[in-house]
Amino acid sequence: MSNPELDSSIEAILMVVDEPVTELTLAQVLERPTDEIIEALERLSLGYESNGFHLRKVSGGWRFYSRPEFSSAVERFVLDGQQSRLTQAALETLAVIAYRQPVSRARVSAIRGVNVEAVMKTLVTRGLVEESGIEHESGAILYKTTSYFLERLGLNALTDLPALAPYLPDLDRLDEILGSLTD
Amino acid sequence: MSNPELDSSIEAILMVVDEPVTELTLAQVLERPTDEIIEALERLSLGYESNGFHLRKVSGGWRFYSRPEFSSAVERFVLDGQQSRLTQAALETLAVIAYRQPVSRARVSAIRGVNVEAVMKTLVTRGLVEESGIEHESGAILYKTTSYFLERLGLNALTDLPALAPYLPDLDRLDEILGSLTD
Amino acid sequence: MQAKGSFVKYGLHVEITEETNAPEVSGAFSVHLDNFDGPFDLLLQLISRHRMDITEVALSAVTDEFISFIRGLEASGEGWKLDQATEFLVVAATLLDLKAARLLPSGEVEDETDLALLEARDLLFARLLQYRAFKEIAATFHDRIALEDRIFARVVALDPSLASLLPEVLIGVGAERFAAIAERVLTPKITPAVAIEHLHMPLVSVAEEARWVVESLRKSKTMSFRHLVADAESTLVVVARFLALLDLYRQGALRFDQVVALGELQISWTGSESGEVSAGEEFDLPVVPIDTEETPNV
Repeated sequence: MSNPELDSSIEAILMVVDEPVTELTLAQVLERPTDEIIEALERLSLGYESNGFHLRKVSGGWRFYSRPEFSSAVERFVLDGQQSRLTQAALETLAVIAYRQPVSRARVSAIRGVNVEAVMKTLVTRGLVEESGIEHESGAILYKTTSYFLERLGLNALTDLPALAPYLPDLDRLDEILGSLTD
Repeated sequence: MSNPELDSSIEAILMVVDEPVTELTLAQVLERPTDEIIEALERLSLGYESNGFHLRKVSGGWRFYSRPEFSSAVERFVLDGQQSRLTQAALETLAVIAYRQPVSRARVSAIRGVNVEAVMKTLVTRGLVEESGIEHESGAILYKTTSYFLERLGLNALTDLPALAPYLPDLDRLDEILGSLTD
Repeated sequence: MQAKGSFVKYGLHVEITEETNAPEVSGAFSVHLDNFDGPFDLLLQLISRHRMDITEVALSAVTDEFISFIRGLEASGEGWKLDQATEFLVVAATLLDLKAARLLPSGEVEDETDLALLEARDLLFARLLQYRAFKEIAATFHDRIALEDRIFARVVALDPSLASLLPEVLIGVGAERFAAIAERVLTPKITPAVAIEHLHMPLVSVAEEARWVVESLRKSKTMSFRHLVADAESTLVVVARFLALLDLYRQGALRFDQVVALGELQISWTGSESGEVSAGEEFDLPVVPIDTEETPNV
């Protein structure tokens, strides 16, 4: 059941935001149940198919984005602050951390078969990975991915990461065992 | 005669650019005659009747704005506790300015690795940062923090800012690299 | 993707046509054994799916083939493929362990699907498979990041008319915390190396930088040199990109414009819109002795 007044109010708010807005904030400001806000946002996000922009939920918050098809036009305006590329080694290390977090550096090294010290440092300074406590038994520092990582991949939550299973053979419980054997 | 590709490119640009964009700039970037751009803008501006935003020409440039009918929702959002607090992006930008002032926007962008245009403007609007002359070589506007910033941080003078670790390089790495090449 | 290979097991000749999610086959290392002929990746897949027994693979022959593959690359002027070489070392070492474990009589397990009873060899399998799975998923990360780089968020400054409604700004942190934020943000994205840089100098490939330069110029048509090296992490990268530009200029793929001496150097792409353009290979050393990030420790 759509509510044009609510939809437009959300759109009006999204015009002035400088960071993604959560459903909860919108619910509080508009004094509506969160469910209704979610429904409205999802309905709205489907409505910009013929526009040069779209509405997306990334890392927990909603905002308007330009569509990738028109990036060449937009890039001429947004020149500074270019992102630097990640090396293959950094991407692979990041993949291991993303799927095995929280994870110690030693364990990432074991999976990748190489020393990952330098790469881990790069990932931390780039804000893609952060420390996340200490492993109980070993005392090793654990690492996890950040919300900036989600943003860079355009994901809303870690659960949106592609499933690892199709990349592994079809053996039951293999993934589980893999998780435990690399210590 | 409409041109969906052109319309969408204009929408994509206007959705993510913070400043009003002139017809001439759009014509140059999109490599189309100005007449065609004006026609597209006028056609587009009629198309958001059922949205909470609209496309308007203000002081020579085009930009998306919230519709005045929904200003009460926008005001409530802005007045909500979340908005009087600085965002993480604003805080990081302010920190760079505070410790590297007077500093140009381009340099803050280079340090933060993202475009800081909108955040800088917010900091100026909120009275925390102000212009402070022109950089001699580049002609870029320089920014510094205000006395209101000191007040809000509870400090008497800039010299009361806690010292940073001594190893942080004071120079923009890029300038350094480029400088060493052209010598 | 081509996924065909054949092997002989127990006197039967079996054609394998099952699909494989192995990465790029072209230009990759392939193996020619008595009982197997095909890409190395396929060999691994067959072993992993218990379609082929590791004890039937002559690892020394595989190693010999790999060495001649690398020699071939050297001779063709393509140089060492460091990523392939390190990967081969990791995989070959695991296969060797696997074979050793398999040849021990006690290593036999009747019920192969009972993972709770996994023996050393199966753990090694698993390790190998996991290693490959993460390599493949890293490619999807790369694609996602590349897509996100083309999507820009609406980020607008606070409207002055709305700002006047706001109460006092809340910085929200104390001076100490504020300094900590500054320190984090001002820390260079490249961590300053201690004094081992001379040992671990990451080598920059001109050919690789050339690919990046071509991609950037095709996208933007015209760029200033300053912009082209804006994300360079070291002087070496700036130099590599400059050498790449010179080589591309020699090939007639771009034009330089510099209005005044020592002024901004503008580069315009005049080459093809798509397709492979290679440059700078002659600058890259044929043998790369050390790579800081990829030191095999198997």
